[in-house]
Amino acid sequence: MADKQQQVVVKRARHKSSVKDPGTPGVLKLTKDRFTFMPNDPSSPVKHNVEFRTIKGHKFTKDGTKQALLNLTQDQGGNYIFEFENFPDRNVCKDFVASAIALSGEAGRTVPEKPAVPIQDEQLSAAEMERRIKLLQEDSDLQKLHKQFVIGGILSEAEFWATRKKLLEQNYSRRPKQRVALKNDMWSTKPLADGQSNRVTFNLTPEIILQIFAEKPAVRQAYLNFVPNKMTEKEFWTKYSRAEYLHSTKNVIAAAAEAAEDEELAVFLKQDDMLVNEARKKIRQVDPTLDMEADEGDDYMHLPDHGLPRNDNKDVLDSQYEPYRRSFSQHLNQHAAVVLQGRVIDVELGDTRSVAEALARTKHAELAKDASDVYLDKERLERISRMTEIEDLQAPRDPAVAPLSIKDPRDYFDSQQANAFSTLGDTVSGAKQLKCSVSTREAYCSLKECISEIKFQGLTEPTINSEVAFKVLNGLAQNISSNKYHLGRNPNESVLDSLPKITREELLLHWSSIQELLKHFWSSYPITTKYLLTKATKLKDAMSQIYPKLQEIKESVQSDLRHQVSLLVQPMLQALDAAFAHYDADVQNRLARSGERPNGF
Amino acid sequence: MMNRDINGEGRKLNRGEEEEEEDEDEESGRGRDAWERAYADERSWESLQEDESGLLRPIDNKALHHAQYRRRLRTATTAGIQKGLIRYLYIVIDLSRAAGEMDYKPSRMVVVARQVEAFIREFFDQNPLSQIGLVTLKDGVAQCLTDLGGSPESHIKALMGKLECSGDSSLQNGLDLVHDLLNQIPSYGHREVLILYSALSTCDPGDIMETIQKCKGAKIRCSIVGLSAELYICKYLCQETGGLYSVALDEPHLKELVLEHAPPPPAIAEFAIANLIKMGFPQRAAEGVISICSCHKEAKFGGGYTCPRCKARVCELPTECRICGLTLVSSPHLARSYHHLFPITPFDDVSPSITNIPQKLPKSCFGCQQSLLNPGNLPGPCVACPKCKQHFCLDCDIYIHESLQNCPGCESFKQSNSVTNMEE
Amino acid sequence: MSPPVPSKILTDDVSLLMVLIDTNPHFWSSIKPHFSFSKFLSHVLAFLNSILLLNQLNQVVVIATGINACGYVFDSSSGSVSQRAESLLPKLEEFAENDESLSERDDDSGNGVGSSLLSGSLSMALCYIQRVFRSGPLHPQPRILCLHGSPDGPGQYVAIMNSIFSAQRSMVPIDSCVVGIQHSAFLQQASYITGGVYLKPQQLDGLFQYLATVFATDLHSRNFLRLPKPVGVDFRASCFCHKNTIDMGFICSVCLSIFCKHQKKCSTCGSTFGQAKTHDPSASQQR
Amino acid sequence: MPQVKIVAKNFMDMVASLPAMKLDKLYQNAFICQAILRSMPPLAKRYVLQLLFIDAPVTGKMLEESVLADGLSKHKVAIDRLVQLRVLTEALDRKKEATYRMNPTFQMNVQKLIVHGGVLPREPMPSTAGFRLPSLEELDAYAVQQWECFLLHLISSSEAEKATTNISSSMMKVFQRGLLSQKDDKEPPRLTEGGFQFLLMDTNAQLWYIIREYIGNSEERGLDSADLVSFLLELSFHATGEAYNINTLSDIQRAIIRDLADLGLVKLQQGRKESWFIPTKLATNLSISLSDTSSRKQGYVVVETNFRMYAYSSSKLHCEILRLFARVEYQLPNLIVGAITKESLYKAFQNGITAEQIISFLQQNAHPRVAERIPTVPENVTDQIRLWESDLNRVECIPAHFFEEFPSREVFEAACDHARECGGFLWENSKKMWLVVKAESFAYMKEFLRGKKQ
Repeated sequence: MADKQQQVVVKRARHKSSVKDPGTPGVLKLTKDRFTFMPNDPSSPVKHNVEFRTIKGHKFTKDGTKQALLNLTQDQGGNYIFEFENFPDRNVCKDFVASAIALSGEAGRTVPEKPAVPIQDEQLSAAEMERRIKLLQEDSDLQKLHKQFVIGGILSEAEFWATRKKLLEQNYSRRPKQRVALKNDMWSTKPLADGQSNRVTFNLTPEIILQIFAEKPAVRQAYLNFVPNKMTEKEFWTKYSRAEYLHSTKNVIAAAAEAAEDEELAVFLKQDDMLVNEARKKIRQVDPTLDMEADEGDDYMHLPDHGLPRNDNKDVLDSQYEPYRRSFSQHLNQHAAVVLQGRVIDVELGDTRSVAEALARTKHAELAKDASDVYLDKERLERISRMTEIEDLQAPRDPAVAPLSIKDPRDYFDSQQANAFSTLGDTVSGAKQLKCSVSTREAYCSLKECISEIKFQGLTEPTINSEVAFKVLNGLAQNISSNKYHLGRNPNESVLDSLPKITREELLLHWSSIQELLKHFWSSYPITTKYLLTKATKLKDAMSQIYPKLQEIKESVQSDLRHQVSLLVQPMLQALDAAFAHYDADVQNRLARSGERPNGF
Repeated sequence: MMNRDINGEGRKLNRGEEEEEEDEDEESGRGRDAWERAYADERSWESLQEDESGLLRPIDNKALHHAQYRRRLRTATTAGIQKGLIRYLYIVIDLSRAAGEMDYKPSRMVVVARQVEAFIREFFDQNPLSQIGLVTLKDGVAQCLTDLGGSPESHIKALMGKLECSGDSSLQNGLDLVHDLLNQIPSYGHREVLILYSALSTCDPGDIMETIQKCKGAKIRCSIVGLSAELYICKYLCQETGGLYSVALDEPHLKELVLEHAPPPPAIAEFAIANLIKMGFPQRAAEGVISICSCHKEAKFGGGYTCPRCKARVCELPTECRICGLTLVSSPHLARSYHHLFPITPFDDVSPSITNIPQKLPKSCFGCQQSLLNPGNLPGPCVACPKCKQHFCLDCDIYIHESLQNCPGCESFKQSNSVTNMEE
Repeated sequence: MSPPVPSKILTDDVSLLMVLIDTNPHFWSSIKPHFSFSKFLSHVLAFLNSILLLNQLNQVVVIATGINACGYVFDSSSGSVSQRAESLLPKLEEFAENDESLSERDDDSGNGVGSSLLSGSLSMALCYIQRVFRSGPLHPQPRILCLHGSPDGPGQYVAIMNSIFSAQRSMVPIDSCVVGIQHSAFLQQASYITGGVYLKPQQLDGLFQYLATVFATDLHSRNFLRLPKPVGVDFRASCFCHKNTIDMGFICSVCLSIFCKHQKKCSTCGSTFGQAKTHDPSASQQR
Repeated sequence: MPQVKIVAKNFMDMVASLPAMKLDKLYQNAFICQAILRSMPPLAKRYVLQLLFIDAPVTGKMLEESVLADGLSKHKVAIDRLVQLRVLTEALDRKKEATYRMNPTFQMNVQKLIVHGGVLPREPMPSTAGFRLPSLEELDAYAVQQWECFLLHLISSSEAEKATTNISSSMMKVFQRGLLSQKDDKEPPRLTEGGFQFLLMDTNAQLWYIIREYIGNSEERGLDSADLVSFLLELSFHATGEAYNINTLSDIQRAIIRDLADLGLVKLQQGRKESWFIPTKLATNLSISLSDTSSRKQGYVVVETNFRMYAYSSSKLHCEILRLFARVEYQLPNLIVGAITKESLYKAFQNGITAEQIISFLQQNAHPRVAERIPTVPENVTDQIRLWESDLNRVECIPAHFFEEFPSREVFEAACDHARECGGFLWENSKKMWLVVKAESFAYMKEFLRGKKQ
């Protein structure tokens, strides 16, 4: 890889201001006349683009020392220190630099040719880069290819990876881009009382908090008001939990009492009036065909409990306690409502405040929307129309299907016939060639004669004479043995293993590189842009370079294997030839067309 | 139990009265031994009936089953209709918490997987030119398990690897994902989604109605097979997009419902866009040729096919050439779909009036020579082909329409044979 | 291309042999000089007898494939004691009669050897085999043997393909022994797809030997025997427009007809390419 | 315990073992050719068919050509068998290659069979004869009953007394040789291990075992085994349910017929003037059971995962057979309910029945409803059966003596050493000073210790 001829060396390296400095990771790119350093993190300031003319010397650490460093000293004092992932990389660059400096030394004023590959790495995110590098490290074959083509300047980074999107996605950290809705299962406060001490603990996870906020606007409001200026978050939640606990012990009087002396607590214990007026609004949207009498506003909190049998404290309480009562169904319905609403906030669940605010915001937005919503009524109307007609009475909605008219199925047969015969060596005319002279009647007669003949005489004996039988048996045996030879002992035994390791390696390498090239080659057709044209050409050249190599392999192996190898190589050559042919043909009619249209597009 | 009733995670409504006895089954089921459950679960008693003399006999549900099949037949075979022969189908499998339910044995999830496997095989058998992809719904998001492809094995393997359920399922996320995926495919392909939905709810990040309209716009035919109860939103979705919605009662029924989606659906008029598709008909590589196939990197003797355009080697058809992306098929693959173009007409039941006069009736089934007479030489149930007027036994009837796809009678009489050709 | 079906593991060599005999009179009279029908019969009957001889559980069913009709002519399982193949002769005669009587109606004599109704007899054979499958877990292993001579009938293509695929699905190999002058594209595909053997004997007077050596092999033994391989079947298609073989072409997405170059309109189903179908009332009435 | 494993040794081995000239004599008879052909392994049949019309010698290579690698063993077996049977005769051609050519008589006969078919050895009775033939059902019933009561007689001679009166005890002895053993005439004979195993075989196997015994000792009854064999085979080609005139038989054959009648292979029918014999299914199956094809009859046993066993059968024999390895709990008109228990199995094992035999019996006779299940017999049951069997072989009891309360440690030590020396040492616990020695070396130890005493 590290031969002088090559134009460009691209290596991953970290640039260091000093040897101590951890350095910034990036890509070091060496061309004949200049070296450029692109940090992986585009934002970082350390970018370099220095001509070798300005470099007067380079130092480097010995192989096997702990860092693979390369230090380029500029004539005006400054120096660039690069640390490479491994020594081979470093050495490649070192050699290159050496030659480059020498070159720019004596022929300093050479016209700088621009690198073959347009640098496209800039717009790649660091993460993207990481992934690619990881992939390359994992898969040696991939790395080979990458070296050969991208760094060899036949393909651009982008092109190379374009064909491997799937690969990239696969080990892409599995964070679904979809937004997740609110959990379906509801959070019921299960106080965990430990036996002896009479302290009760609730544990709140971010999700739960989110739910609480989503379902209990009042709590959210309270949170925004109290925390942190009035009380710490912890205090807030303890209070809340306290309230919840009171609810769980269905002791309304106690609740009321507590509420009386602690107004913050009261907030939690009281009815949630935000919900109440929200409910009022909702009532309008309810499906009109619904009989509201049946269950008076079932999912609206402003009426405490409705219909649902209450097993606990049957005793009638005077109205002052009314607000402190809460039934399970209310809780449930509220939850359902929220889930169905499918309101999603894009905030990190971690910090509570932002969650609360976000929710509040969305809420306001909605309220605003509802307030000024004509759409709502419209939607409501069509809802009515859909409801009123009972579905059984509705006409079947399934749309009309496209008719099909096929003239003559015989065509389908002919699609087979022609070639079937050609393969079997005899022509379609073969079918025609046996005319039968006799009429139907005669034909039948002779047929029946035959039958009756054998009926009376019985089977001919011996059925066949020995010689014929023997000949046939022999013939069949030979036929079998012949195609047995073809198939080899067993068809799925791999030839490759029989080859010497080196040859196999080489073959496979070439094979994979050919595959790669061909992929890109064919994908660049039909050629519509200049870019594609150049790409195709580039690829073609690359392939034509491989072509002779294959020949070499064929020669290289010793005679006994040569047959097999050539067999193996043959298909590859064919593939290449096909590509070339295609290319030439394309070029031809491009020229032809270029007459009427400039540059043939 | 509570939680169940809350979010309605009850059981199929359409099994109403069975409810309680089934329930107690489950209660006591926990206390039962494995060997007992084996019977309780497969409900062996349901396959028994008491005859007049009070003896237990296995139900012969043959006639019944046959009737069902004929119903399907009538809906399915409609001659002279375009069928979506080239389908791009995404199977969306709900792996939410609900898929863990045990009402199907051993669990919904497993049963579904089993059916999907069967379906995939049948699907490719019937639509060799089509492709399938798998999507799973869990934890409120949709994941693309496998993307569109033509090889059954790969899909099945992927699915079997990924069988665990958790969280909620979001119809919307699923549809969105599939929509994006299906948008890339060419216009001539028929875009379809088959959703196997266990959950009784969908919790979506946004308004699903919009998504449904989006799918409708994209000409995606969404069908759903439910495992629990009928859901309004599913019904609505299928109605809008011209798909089928059905809810399974039990495993056999589920199988039936799923397999109904294997034959190509009639093409919707405004969806159907005729188009020419470029395809390659690769030649079989001659015996004795060794080459490294582009699918798995190893040298193969003989067999295999070479792409006519780029001469790359592929192992089986149909497939898309790895190198030049040309669709590679063989003429038999086209032939496999032909019977969808020339569907075979349903047979008519032989009306009892004729059956009363045995001498008018052939003694045995034209197809399989089985006697058409019940024990006691009474003419048994049989059907007749409207074209060739031959009589067939019920088994042959089913076989002929579900697998064979042509009528032995019509095929074995010159004149009627030509008639059929003319008609098609 | 669907690969030959995997042969299932069979425990014993008990087999059911469905034999389809081509009784196309035109064909037989056309090759009478080389090989008369009676010769053919004597070979085949001897073969059938030997099958029955090898294992008394073996079963042989013969279906005659005429040009106007097909019919069962022999079933060794019918009747208490397994009978010998000769007993099919009377039935066969009958069948020929019937076949002729039918042909009287449309007198297509002289020109060319018509095709015989292979699709019909294949379908019947498959129906019969299904019945055997239904008969329970212990059924003989079925296979189909086509003794065919007449040229393929274009009209039957779709039907025959259907039967082939059905056979493949139920893992029933279709062996074919072509006694005619030219090869049969149908049978070639049939045998290839269903994993059967396709053979065209060079020496017809050695027919029995061919049958005994190749086609007598039960499915059980096929697991470890190597039978004559068919020459690689060419699965390229040829276009509807010019009928010449192509290896790249265009397929109509509606009716799957094949064209060698791009067209505006499908000649088979008449649908115009690249635009949505105009919705016409006839379609809606279909439902 | 020693595992006597009797298998119904393939009939062909027996035929093959016949001396050459006898074989050739056999092949004179077309039916025997057919029977032998049918009994060959598939590949052998194939070769016969291939060479049927070829007189010239054919090289083994040509036959082997068509065999895949993994079939080669089968190929060898087939060829060997053919050569054993002298159907093929092997020779070396000048290229030192093995060539085969078919036994002309055999070839000729088989050709005849194919072309003309065989003529039955004797004409069935004209329907005009005096009496009505038993229907096939009756015949089967008769055959089964005969056969079962023979088996019953084996299981419990006492049980079967009344049933077996019609079997001549001399024949019984012949049939039962190797199955029953009788120490002396006072106590009733008891089943040998072979006998128990025999009972678990399927009918065809049993039939052939008996027939083999029968042929085996034919010589000492002054019968030519070849005749016997040929007659038996011939018999198997008679039509079931047809009556044949006994007078067409030679005296020897008459004798044989009578014996076979006892087993239910044929039914003797006394006409007005002359008597007839009617072959039953058993007889006509003889040639089937030759081949190794598994018997194709319906099973009746259902085994649950809880080791309970339900046998849908009213046959006493079945009940008895099940008793061999299971505890039969109750018998309903058409159902036998039992359980497979450790005890019952141990009993079976002691009788020399092996776990595998039991399992295969259960599998072979599985009720159709469970037959299609995989596995037919629940794994836990099969495993358990195997385990219990291996349990028996796990523990080995050695009569031993236990020493304790040694006067001093060194005595103990010395004793141990001595025990080791004389190879009687089994176990020691030096802390408690316990020692266990083999019984036989007890004497030495006593010796030694006494010596220590003084």
